[in-house]
Amino acid sequence: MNIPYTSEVRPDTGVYNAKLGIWLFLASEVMLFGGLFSAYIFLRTGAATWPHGWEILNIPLATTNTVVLISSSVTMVMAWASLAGGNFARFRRFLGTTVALGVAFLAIKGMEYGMKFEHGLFPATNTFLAIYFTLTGLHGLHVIGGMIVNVYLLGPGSKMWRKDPQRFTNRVEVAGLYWHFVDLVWIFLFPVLYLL
Amino acid sequence: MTQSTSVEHGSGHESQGFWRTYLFSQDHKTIGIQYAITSLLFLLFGFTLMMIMRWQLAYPGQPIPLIGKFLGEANAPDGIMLPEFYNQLGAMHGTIMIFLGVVPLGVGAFGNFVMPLQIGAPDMAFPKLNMMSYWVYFAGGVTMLGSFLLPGGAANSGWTSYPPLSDIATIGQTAWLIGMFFLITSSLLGSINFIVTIVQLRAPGMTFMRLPFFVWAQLVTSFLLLLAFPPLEAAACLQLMDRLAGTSFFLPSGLVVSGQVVQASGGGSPLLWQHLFWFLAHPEVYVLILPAMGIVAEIIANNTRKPLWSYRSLVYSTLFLGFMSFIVWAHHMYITGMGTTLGTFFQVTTMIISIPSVVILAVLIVSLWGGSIRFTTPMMFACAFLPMFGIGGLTGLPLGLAPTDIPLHDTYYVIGHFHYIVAPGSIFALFAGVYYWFPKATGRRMNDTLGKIHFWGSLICINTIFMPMFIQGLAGVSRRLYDGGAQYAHAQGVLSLNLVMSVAAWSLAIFQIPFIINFFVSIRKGKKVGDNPWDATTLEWATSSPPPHGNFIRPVEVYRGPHEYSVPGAARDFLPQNDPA
Amino acid sequence: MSDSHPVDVRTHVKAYIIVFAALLGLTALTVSVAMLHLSTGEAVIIALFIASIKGSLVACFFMHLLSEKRLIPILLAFTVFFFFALLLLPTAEVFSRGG
Amino acid sequence: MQEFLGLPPEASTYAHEIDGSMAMIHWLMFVLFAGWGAFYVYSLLRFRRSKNPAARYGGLKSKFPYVVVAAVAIFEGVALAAFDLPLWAKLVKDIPSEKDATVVRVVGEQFAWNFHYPGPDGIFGRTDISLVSPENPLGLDRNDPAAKDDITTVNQLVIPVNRPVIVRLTSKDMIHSFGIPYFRVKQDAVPGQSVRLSFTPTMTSDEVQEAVARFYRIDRATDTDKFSVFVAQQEYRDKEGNVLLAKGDGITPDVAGKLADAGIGEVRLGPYSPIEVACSQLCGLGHYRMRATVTVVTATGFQEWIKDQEAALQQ
Ligand code: HEA
Ligand code: HEA
Ligand code: CUA
Ligand SMILES: [Cu+2]
Repeated sequence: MNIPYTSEVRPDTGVYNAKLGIWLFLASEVMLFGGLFSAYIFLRTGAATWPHGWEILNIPLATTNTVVLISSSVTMVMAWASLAGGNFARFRRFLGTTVALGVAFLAIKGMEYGMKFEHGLFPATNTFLAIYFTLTGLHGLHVIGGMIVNVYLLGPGSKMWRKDPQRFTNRVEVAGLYWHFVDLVWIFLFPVLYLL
Repeated sequence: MTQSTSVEHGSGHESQGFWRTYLFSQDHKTIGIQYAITSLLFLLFGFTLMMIMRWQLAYPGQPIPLIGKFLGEANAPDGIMLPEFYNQLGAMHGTIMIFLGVVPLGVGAFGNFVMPLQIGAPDMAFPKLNMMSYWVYFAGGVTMLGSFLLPGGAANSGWTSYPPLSDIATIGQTAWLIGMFFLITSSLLGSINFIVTIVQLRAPGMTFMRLPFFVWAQLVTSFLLLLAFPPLEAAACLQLMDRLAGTSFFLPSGLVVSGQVVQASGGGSPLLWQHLFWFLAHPEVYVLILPAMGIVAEIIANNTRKPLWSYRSLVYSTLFLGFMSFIVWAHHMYITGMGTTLGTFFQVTTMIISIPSVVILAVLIVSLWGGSIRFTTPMMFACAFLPMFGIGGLTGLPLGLAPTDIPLHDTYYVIGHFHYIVAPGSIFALFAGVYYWFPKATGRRMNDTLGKIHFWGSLICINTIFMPMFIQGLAGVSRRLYDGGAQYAHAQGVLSLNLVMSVAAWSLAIFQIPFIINFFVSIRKGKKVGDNPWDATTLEWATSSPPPHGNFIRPVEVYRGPHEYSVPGAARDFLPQNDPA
Repeated sequence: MSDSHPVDVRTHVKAYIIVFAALLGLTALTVSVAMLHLSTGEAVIIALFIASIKGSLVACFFMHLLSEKRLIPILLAFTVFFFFALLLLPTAEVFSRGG
Repeated sequence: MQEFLGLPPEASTYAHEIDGSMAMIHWLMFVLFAGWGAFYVYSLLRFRRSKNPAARYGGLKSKFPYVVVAAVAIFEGVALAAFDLPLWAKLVKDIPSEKDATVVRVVGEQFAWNFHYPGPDGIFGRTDISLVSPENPLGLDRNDPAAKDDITTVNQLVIPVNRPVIVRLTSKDMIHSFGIPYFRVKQDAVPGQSVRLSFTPTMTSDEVQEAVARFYRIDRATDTDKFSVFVAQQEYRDKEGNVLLAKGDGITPDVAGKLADAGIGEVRLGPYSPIEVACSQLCGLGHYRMRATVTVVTATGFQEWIKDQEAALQQ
C-alpha cells in the first residue's frame, strides 16, 4: 500500500508528510526546552545568590563549540543543497563534515565536563551546576541522536538515493531541520548558561 | 490518485505472516485493536486496585478476604493492608487509569482505528512510527506494572508525585519516572502521526469543515499531547536528576526528614514541580474528555437521525478549549501560597474555559431536539454521558473559584468532581464507542440484552459510588486517607457512606461481567451484520467490515458534511459522505 | 523547496555563506559584550536580543522558514504562544506570597 | 442551601463568607442542571423513535441555548468580580497587625504539627536545624534570651476566641497542608518557604461540641470502637440514680451494656475534640493520622493556659 504525499507535496497544504511531522516534533521540542528554561528562570529568580556563568564555566571552549556547531549547521544545509542540485558526491562530503563537526562538539563538551569533575564540581554541588549539567546533557543527547540519523543517511540510508531521489532529498532536509534546531537550542543555551 | 495502488496491495496482505499481521503489524486497524485490548485490560487492572483499596476504606484494618493472602508480607501482613501499600495502590490507580487506560483507549485505540477510516485515508501517515508508539506504550505499561515487584513497591506519592515526598521515595518512583518517559514518547510519536494524517491524508473533497467531529476531537487532543507533555518530560528529567544524581531542583535548603538533616545542596523549589506537572495535567484532562465527546457526538448524530445542532460552534468551542487549557493550570495550586495577582489570573481563565464546555454540552443536548431517537446500546451510553459530564463539569466551578476551593481542595469533593467526568463520563463514552464500532472491527454485533444489563447496572452503581463523595467532601473529609477519615471528628457523620461506596464499587465490577462476556463471545459468535449496520453517513461505513488492508477498495471522494441524516427530499434517511447523489 | 533547480540552489548557497558569516560575527559580539560584565538586567536583554537574531537567522535561512507556506508558520505561531505561556510560570515565584 | 449541602459548623469569621459563596455557586449549578435536565429528559421522551418516526433535519430553530450560555457567562463574571476576587484578596491580604492578634508559628513534619508561641515577650526565639532532636522538634535554641519563655506544643493548638490568630506556616520535610475544616482554613505548608495566614475563631470548642452533638443509638451489639472519638454530652443515670455515663465520658462495651439494661437506647454524643487540623496533602504513610486538635477557649481561659505553660517551663 502507498501512503500519499510521502515524497510529493500536497498542493493545498504545501508540505510533504515528513516535513510536517518534523516541524511538529520540533514544536514539542520547543516546549521541552521551554520547560527547562522556565525552570531555570524560576530557580534563578527564587535564589538568594546565583553565580555568573563565566565565573565557573570555560568561555573560550564554549565559544569554540558555538562556532563548531554553527559550522556544522552550514555544512548540513549545504549537504541538502548538493542533493537538491543532484550532486551526490558533494552531499557525502558535506554530510561527512557535519558528522565530524558533531564529534568535535561532543569531544569538546566531554573535555569541559572532565575539567569540571576534576575540580570536584558535580551536578549535586549547587543548583547552577545542576541546571548546567542537565541542560547541556540533554542537548548533548540531542546531538548524539542527530548524529545517529546523519550516519545512517550517510551509510545504509543513502541507498534510497538511487531508488527514490526525491524522497531521499526530503529525508536529508528533515534531518537537517532537526540538526538546525539543535544548533538553535545551543545558540540560546550558550549565552544563558555561560554569559549571564 | 495514489489510492488506486492500494487496490493491488489490498489483496496481497494475507502473505504477511503471523508476526507481521498480528503482533508487529503496521496496519492502523490492527494497532488500534492492540491498543484497545491492552488498555481495556489496564482499565480492569486499575479498577481492581481500587476495589482492594475500597475494602480498606469500608473496613479499615480488617484482613482483606480472598486475595489478602496473596498481596505479600511487605504489603499486607496477614491480609491487613499497610498504609504504604494503600498509597501505592492510590498512586498507581490514578496513573494506570489515566495514562494506561483512558488515554490509550480514547486516542490510541479509537483514534487509530476510526480516524483514518473517517477521513478516507489508506492508513496513518507513518505506519512504522505507529507500530513503535504502541510498543513504547506497552513498554511503559510493563515498567509501571513491574514496579510493584521492586523493593518498597510501586510509586507511592500520588499520581501527582509531588516532591519532596517523591524525591526521597522508594525506588518505585524511579520506575514511575522511567515509565512516564516511555508513555510520553509514545504519546508524542502518536500525536505527530495523528496530526500529519489528518492534515495530509484527507480524501479528496474532505475539507476541514466536513470532518466528522470525532476527527476534530482527535486533532485537538493530539495538539494537547504534543505541546503539553514535553514540560512534564522536562520535570521528570529534573526529578530523575534529583533522585539519581543528587541534585536538588525540588529540594529547598534545610530539610529535616525524620530527625536527620538532608544532605543536599538545597536551593530548589517544590512548587516548581507542581507548575510543570499541572502545565501538562490540566491539558491532559481535556485529553481524557475530548475523544469521549467525539464519540458521543458521532453516536448522537447517528441515532437521532439528524445532523448535530450547530456543528460549527462545536468545532470552534473545541479549538478554543484546547487553546485555553494551557493557561489555567495553577487552579490546582490555589492554596500553595498564591498571591492575588496570580489568583485573579487563574480564576478568570478557569471561568473562561468553562464556557466552551458549556457550549459543547449544550450543542450535544440540543441535538436531541427534533430527532427520531433510536435507543441502541451505544446511544444509551452516549445519552448517559451528557448529565454525568454535566455533574462533573458543574462541580468544577466551585473548585475553580479560589475562596470556595479552600474548604474543598484535596477533599473527596475533588475526587467526586473528576470521577464524574472520567468514569461515568469518559468510560461510558468509550463503552459506547466499543458497542458502536465493534461491527466495523469484526463484522459482528454485540448482544443488545447483555449491553442493556451492562448499561443500567453500571449507571446505577457508578452514581452510588461517586455521589456520596460530594457529601463527604463538603463535610471536609480529605482524600488519600488510609482509613477513610475514621479518626477525624468532622468525618464521623459521613463515615458510614464509605461502606455504601465500596459495595457499589464491587457491584459495579459484577456488572462488567456481561460486558466482558459479550465482548469476547461476540468476536466469534456475534450476529453477522453488513458493512453499514447503523445506517451511518461517515466514511468508515463506506468500506467492508472489517476493512481490508489499505481500507478502501475503490478511491473515495467526499461530497458533503459528516452527518447528513434525514435530508429533506432524499431517498433514504441518510446520505453517506461519499454518495455523489 | 523540494523542486529546486540547480541555479536556484546556487543563490541559496550564497545566502548560506552570508548567514554563516553573520552568525560568527554575532557570536563574537555577544562574547565581547559579556566581557564588559554589565549589570544583570542589561546583560540579559543584550544577550537574549543577540541570541534571538541568531536564532531567527538559523530558522529563516537554514530551516527555510521564509519560503514555507502558511501551515508551518501558523503551527509555529501557536507554539510560540504556548512557549510564552510556559514562561509565565516563573512569574509565579514573583507573585507568590510566601517569603 | 448551606444545610442542604451539609456544610459543617461555621466556627470562624471567614467560614460564613466562604459558605455564602459556596451556596451561591451551588445555586447556579442546581438551576443549570435542573434546567438542562428537564430539557434533556423531555427531548428523550418526546423524540423517541416510536413517538417521532421521522427526524427534523433542521432541529431546534430557536437561539435560546446561546442565551443560556451568555447568561452563564455573565453570572460567572459577576460572581468573580463582585464576590470571589474580593473575598480571595481579603483572605490573602487582610492580616491584622501582630499586636492585635495571637501569633503562632506552625511547623509541619512527618506526621505531626508543631506549634510555637512566642510567650509573653512576643518574640520568637532563634531556631536552628542542627539543634533538632526528638525532644526539640523545632530546634529551638533555649539559650537565646527570646526563647526562654517560648511555649511549644505538639498536635495541640490552643487559641482564644474572637481574637484574630496569625499563623506563620512552614514545614520541615514534606509539603503538608494546614486544614481546619470548621474554620474553612486550608493552606499548604511548603518546606523552604513560610507563609502567613490569619483567621478569627468565633466559637469555643465547647460551643462547637454542643453544635455538632447528636443522638446515637446504642445497644449491646454496638461496636463501641466506632465511637472512640465521642464523649457524652449529658449525664445518664439508671432508675436508682447511679451515674451510668457521666458528661464528658466515652462509651465502652461495659457502659453500653449497662445503658441497655437501664432501657436507655439513645445517648447524646459529641466529639471529644471537635475542632481539628487535618493534614490535607499527601505527605507519606502517616498522612492519614497527621491530626492536631484545636482548642478554642475564652480569653481568660487562654491567659490561664499560658500561665500554666510558663509555670511548667520554669521547672
Ligand atoms: C476529564 C477530566 C476533567 C475535566 C473535563 C475537568 C473539567 C474542569 N475542572 Fe477538573 N479536575 C480533573 C479532571 C477534569 N476536570 C482532575 C483529574 C482533577 C484532580 C486532580 C488531582 O488533584 O488529583 C481536577 C481538579 C480540578 C480542580 C482543582 C481542585 C483542587 O484540587 O482543589 C479545579 C479547580 O479549578 C478543577 C476545575 C475544573 C473546571 C472549571 C472544569 C471545566 O472545564 C468544566 C466545565 C463544564 C461545565 C461547566 C459543565 C456544563 C454543564 C451544563 C451545561 C449542565 C448540563 C446538564 C445536563 C446535561 C442535565 N478541576
Ligand atoms: C481516568 C481516570 C480514572 C478512572 C476511570 C477512575 C475510576 C474509578 N476510580 Fe479513581 N482515581 C483517579 C482516576 C480515575 N479513577 C485518580 C487520578 C485518582 C487520584 C489518585 C491519587 O490520589 O493520586 C483516583 C482516586 C480514586 C479514589 C480516591 C482514593 C483516595 O483518595 O484515597 C477512589 C475512591 O473510591 C477512586 C475510585 C474509583 C472507582 C470506583 C472507579 C470506577 O469508576 C472504575 C470503573 C472501571 C471500570 C468500569 C472498568 C471497565 C473495564 C472493563 C470492564 C474491562 C473490560 C476488559 C476487556 C473487555 C478486555 N479513585
Ligand atoms: Cu502531612 Cu499529610
Ligand atoms: Cu485543571
